[in-house]
Amino acid sequence: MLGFVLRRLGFAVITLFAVLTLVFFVIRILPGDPTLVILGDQASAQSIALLRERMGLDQPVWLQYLQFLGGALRGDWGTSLVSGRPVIQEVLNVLPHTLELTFVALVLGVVLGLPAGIWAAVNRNRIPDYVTRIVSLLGLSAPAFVSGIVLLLVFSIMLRWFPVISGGQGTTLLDRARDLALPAINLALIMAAYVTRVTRSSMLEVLSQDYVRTAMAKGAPARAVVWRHALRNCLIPVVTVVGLYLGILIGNSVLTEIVFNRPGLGKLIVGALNQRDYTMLQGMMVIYTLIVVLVNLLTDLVYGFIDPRVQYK
Amino acid sequence: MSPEPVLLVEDLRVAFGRTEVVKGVSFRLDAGKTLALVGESGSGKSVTALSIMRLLPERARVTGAIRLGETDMLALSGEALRKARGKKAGMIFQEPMTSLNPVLRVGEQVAEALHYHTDLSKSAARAEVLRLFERVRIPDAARRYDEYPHTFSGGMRQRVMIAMALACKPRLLIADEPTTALDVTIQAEILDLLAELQRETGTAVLFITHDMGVVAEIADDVLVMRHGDILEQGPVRKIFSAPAHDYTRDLLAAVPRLGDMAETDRPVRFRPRPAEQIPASPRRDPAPTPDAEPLLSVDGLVTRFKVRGGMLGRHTGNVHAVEGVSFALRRGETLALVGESGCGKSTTGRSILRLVEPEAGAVRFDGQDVLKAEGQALRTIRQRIQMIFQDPYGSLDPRQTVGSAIAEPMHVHKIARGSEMEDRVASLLRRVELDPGSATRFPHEFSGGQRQRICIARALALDPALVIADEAVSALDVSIKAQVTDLLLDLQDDLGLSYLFISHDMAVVERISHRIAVMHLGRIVETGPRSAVIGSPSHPYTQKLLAAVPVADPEKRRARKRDGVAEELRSPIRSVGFKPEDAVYREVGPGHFVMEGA
Amino acid sequence: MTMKRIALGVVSAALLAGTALPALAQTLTVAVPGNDLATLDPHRASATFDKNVINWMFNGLVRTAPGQFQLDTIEPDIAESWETSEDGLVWTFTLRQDVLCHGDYGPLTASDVVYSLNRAASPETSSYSADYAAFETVEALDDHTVQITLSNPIPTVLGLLVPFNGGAIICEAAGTELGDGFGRNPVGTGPFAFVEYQSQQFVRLAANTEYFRGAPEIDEILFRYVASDSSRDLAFQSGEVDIVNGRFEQSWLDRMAGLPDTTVQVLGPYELHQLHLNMTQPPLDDIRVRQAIAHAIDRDQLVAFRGEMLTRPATSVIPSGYLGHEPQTLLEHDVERARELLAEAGYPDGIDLRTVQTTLPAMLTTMEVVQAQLAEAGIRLNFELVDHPTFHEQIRQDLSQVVYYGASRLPVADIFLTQFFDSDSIVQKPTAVTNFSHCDVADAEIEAARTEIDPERQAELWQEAQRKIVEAICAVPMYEMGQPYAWTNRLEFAVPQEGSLNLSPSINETTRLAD
Amino acid sequence: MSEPATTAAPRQRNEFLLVTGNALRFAGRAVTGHPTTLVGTIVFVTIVVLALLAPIIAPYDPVAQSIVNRLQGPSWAHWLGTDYYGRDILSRLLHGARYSLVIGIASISLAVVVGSLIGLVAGYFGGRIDIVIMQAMDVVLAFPALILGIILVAVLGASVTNIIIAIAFTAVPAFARIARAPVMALREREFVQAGRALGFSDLRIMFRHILPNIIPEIIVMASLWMATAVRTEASLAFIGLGIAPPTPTWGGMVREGFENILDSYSVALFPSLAVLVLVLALNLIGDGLRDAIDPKLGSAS
Repeated sequence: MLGFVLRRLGFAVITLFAVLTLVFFVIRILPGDPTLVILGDQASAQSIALLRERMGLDQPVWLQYLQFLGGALRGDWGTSLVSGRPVIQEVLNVLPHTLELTFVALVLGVVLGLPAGIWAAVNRNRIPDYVTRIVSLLGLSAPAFVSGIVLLLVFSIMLRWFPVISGGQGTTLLDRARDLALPAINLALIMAAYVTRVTRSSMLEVLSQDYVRTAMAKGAPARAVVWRHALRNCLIPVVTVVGLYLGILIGNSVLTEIVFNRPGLGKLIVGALNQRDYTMLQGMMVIYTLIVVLVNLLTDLVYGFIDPRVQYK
Repeated sequence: MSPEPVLLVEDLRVAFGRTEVVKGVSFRLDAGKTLALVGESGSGKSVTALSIMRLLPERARVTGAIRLGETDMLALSGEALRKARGKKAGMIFQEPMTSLNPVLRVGEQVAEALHYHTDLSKSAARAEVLRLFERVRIPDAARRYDEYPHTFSGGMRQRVMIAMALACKPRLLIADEPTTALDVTIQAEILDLLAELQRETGTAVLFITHDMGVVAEIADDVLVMRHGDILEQGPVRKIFSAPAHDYTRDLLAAVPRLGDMAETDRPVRFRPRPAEQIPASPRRDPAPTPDAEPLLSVDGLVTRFKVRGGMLGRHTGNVHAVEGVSFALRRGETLALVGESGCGKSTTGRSILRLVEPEAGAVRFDGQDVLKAEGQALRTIRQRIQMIFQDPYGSLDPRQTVGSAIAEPMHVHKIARGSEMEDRVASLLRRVELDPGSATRFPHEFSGGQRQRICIARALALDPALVIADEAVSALDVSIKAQVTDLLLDLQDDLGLSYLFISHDMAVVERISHRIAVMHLGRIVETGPRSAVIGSPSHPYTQKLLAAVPVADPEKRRARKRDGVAEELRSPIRSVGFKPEDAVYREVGPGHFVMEGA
Repeated sequence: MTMKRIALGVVSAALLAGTALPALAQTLTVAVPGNDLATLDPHRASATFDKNVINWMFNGLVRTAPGQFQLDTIEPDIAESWETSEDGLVWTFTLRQDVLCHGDYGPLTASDVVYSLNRAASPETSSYSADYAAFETVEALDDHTVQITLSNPIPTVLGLLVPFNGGAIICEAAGTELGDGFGRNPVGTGPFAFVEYQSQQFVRLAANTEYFRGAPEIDEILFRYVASDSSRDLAFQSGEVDIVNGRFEQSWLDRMAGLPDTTVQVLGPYELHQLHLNMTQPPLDDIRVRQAIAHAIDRDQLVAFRGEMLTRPATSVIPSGYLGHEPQTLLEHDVERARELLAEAGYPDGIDLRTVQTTLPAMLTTMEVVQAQLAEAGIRLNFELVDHPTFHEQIRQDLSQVVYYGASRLPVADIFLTQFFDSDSIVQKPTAVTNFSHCDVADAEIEAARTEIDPERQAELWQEAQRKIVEAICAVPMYEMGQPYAWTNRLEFAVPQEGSLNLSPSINETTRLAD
Repeated sequence: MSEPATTAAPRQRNEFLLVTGNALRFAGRAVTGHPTTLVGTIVFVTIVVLALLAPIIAPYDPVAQSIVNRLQGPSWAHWLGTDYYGRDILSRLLHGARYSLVIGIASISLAVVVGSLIGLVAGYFGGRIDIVIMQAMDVVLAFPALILGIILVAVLGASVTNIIIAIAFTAVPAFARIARAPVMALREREFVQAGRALGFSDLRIMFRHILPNIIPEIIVMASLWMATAVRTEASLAFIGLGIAPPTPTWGGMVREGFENILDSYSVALFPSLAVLVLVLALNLIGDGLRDAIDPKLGSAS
């Protein structure tokens, strides 16, 4: 298994390299100039030229690329063009917020979605099935900013249960939970919708398998059939979807971060994009790629937990 | 008759929507007896079995009466029904590969049955399961208790299923085609095991099968079903000796009997060919020409598949699927390649056509080196060697009309076009005894046998010299199997085709082949004229294989020697550097060779 | 199991990330629609929301009166008094002696002021170095006297010494010690001092109890970045925010005014929004076409759209209230005349114009109305929608025939005229600034006014320049717009708030927050 | 004995008709098979018809501004109220349906074509080609879809075409994965083996035999992903990268609506409802198609 993990990480290095190269050049064909952003609209041509030189932006692109690669190999992702602080530090500043939000949303999504999907499958084409499907579709179709604002109006303004600005300053666990509640629910809605849908169809498929018939033939009660025999088998596609959409979740978090005013990777990258902070964008993309690679790896490892047939060779 | 039947079914009717699939079935089954429910696909035999356990989907309407001892199964619901399942009757299914839950430990799955119906403690249940495992002859039971199903072979899984079904000592065991998916030697072992367990416990067995050979081996009474009706029922001897119904007679006629064809070396049709169908002058000489250069010669063919593992997917071993196989096939001759699953017979067939690339050896077809051919040369060879596959459902593109499927190879090889193509498709369909009007229909509108005919027509479209038939009739019902086999023989007569007939079904092989080659673990262990190989098998494996074939005659029920512990199939996987020994053959009769050693 | 451990790790890491500051009684929370700060170095900062904070941390030698932004309100700040030579080239400032730098950086002396002004004049360290090009020398005559010598007369010296852009005074020790890090750890002398910054969340300032005008009443300012308009307003509504920077819309002002205990205020200086027409590209090289555009624009409707309280019709090509501003006669809204002019110019079927347009909502919405107005006259304005940095780059590459731009500058006619209408400033030139129209009709007047010592003659020149530019229709002025703010009535300012150069309310030692 | 000879051309058309007929019959059965699917279909068809008829039935010009009538609630004059520029929301919704449908359909079609081809090639050839292609797809997947969209729109500019390309780009890896799985299963099917045995070229097998067999599955996923496309359009608009005004799109309207929700609920409510209803309808249809296509999920279970 260690070998498997190492091999996958080996592939990850290749993927990372590809992403880095792609990102480096894509960013540089982006119109827009970081020096203009930094210096503002009254900057003289002279200051702009000076700044370009100081940032190394006046050098040929391939040279910049080599320098960037050299730095990256040494673990140096450079400093943000705009803030002048190390990219790593900027990312690490907000990473915990993103991880916290994504993780709680993920857990919430699974906790809500899995039972709902099972409930729908077991009651296929009956009222609970229709209800679950329609509710999950609401979750799927509402853009995160729509559900976010609705949540704010209901829970922060009408009910006053949660703060509008969940800035993550809470010092106690309870404060933090209060801050986290609405954004996490907002993000979890989409995850829950995906999980519900895939659980339902996977469960339906599993329930038609021979071994389920075997279980019934030996007198297993309905509960045992679903929870003991079917559940674990139906988890593989669920895990796949969770893994696949975790990336989407992180991507989606930018909208949630904006609406609930939370710090996070999403806002950081949109900010970097708006400021054409090249080095920051490069660093962010590495982080995103790493997250996706790790999530994929984790997904594969979870398969092994669920299904004894999976072997890591 | 014994006072109280174990199972009494009266006027059982099952309907899905408006379609009735079981139309008033009644029978009884007494303790210690085996009742065989026989029928082809669609006869309603499996539905009958499932309705006893109440395992049919909710929308099935079941009426009549099913009494299991005192229990009226149709009256049960909820908890009472659950308690009856597994306790009053156990069931084993056709597909051992999918009937066990892949994510639960094997032992626990059996122990579960005990958990639901007894008060045994966990450790007591485990002990009981180990005892059951020993009774169904699972070697090394204590270790295997904690393993997962995927580490078990098909035969072993079926033993686990039997242990599970019998765990709560039910008075009835329902076995729904329990050996159909198994190799013939494994089938023999399982049948023996069932018979032995039945003798020990006195369990009544309801045995669902389509195979009259198996019926002859195990049944006390037989019930023949077709289209949901009972056609005939009675003691096994009576059914076999004096079948009352035409259909039963047809079924019996279609069942090949091993050893019946000992007198001749030539293929034997199931039914004689109607005289009017025999062409006045056969196009080619129907008999193989012994002295001419063989049409196909295979020499030292080796095909291995890489096994990867470890870090960075290193190449850690090889599956020696085909290991030094040599044979020759003359024009108009049929060579049967027989063996059990995994022996390499299919890979041999595919290697010849280079659907998989062989590693070594030589294949010559009609004077050309197949393995060196490229481009147009290879295409020409592929035009003259055709292949028919096992699964008539799978080998036709479901989204292509039959006519287009038959025309496509001619189109690709630019043999015909336009109205000429039309005519050829029509004549090919007639050739395989199908209505030319079928051309505009889709595969799913045809039965399995018809589809196999379509596949044959498609193969014939390119006017081949050699047809590789890979288990071409194995998936068909017995009566259809006979018809298609006869068709293949007719085509050979008329067109002078050569067949490489790959099959595990000894009975069909016995009829269709001129010569037989027996494969085991990637090698040919014995080869020779049909009569010699079947009449005096010389290799131990051939002997074992033939001994396992069920004989469709209850009078000839053989006393098998029971060595008890089952044998797992040996693996053909070897480490990278492994050099197989060269096979040495001994000639035991004219053209009859046997491999020396293991 | 691994999953669990990772989970715990995540949670505990997140918990550690939280900061443990004791809650203060008098915290003033300000919310602005920004995403994050760029820099708090006043010599670098160009973003509005960066300047907003800088406003409360720095002093200049002089300042505009609290709550005011007009240069005629200039009063002493760090300097107690100043003298000017006859020719206006030598300025001598006497500094207060009680000014302390934030933190442990000690008292502010003349050398700090020299350092700071030189820093502002260096292109290496300042975005506003061009403004200080005429500063020949800055010398410390003694610890508390600074002398500035100019190479030539400039329109306003004091305007460059208010705490705005380069005029904000930085303590030397802090500037040299922190270097590039100064932007994230600013050290000034003002009523509030920088405490901490959390990315994308807030900047926290604490009262400078040593402030030379006395300790502020408010203990702390929390300056929050809340990008989502709705969330920001809701947070104000729920009492989580005391001052909110709003949307450039009348509806926002109306809604906020409707909330209980809320003051709504539009702060100056007003930005002038106009359409710059590229006079070198057909069909805009034809003055009749430009006149048609000017006739097609309905200033009153734009004002009605943006809001009467927030905006007022433009009167010239420079914002009103600027030193040298003179109202001009602008072409009236007259769709018929516009169509006639187009027909005369040979475009009876109308024209198609290409404009690179930013997706920034406040600008895009205006342009949607402009688009509809021009369409009435048969002028089809086709948007090339791009994000804001791309917009800024592309309008400087002459890719947009019509450039919509809103700006406010130091309120002196010269700066506005130079940057937008002097031919040296034409985009793509080495000396380029923001002359998008390629306007060169008033070069002589702008040039002459810049060094003219006689204020009356200077005013005449500026007026002449405005007249020529309006006549040539280098740009079509539309409206002037202020900064919309709402704050709770618990907030009490000692003086009325009309505006500030840094575009945020003047929160200082006199500002109070009632309980 | 001899069949009446027909020419080849009609036969081929015949087959085309047969295949199409089969597909239509299948779709018909799927649609009428379940009340929910039927509802979804009716709603979807209604939206399409309304969109087609928009120029005729819309009460107002969707881009005509009326500053004095801004942000009004529903009234007899404006059934769904007016927006920020005083434009009639109903008219904009009707016209916007055209753009949203075009964006949804075009972007997903593009993603389906490109993604399926990639998945087809990767799945059919397997081995190294598969590894390389799927790694590349992972790389694209590694970019959060929204961010990718932002970058693409920033590079290309925000026009209908470019938004379509951006949304398609973000969905390509998903469709590559969706297509690859059944291709890998089909590759092992005997009719593919049979095709190779008959000497068919790889291209012929891929396009003539495998592709038609994965199309139903892909169409199902496409109908579900259309919902994602509409949502992505709205999300891009929220970030500020919508389609150039004054073009009405539902995503853009939702975004505008939520910017002004505190001023007028109707600007946010109605466009959101419209998006919701469309997505709901598409999903109901997709679910119905999927249930009909998958025999395991079908009535036999």
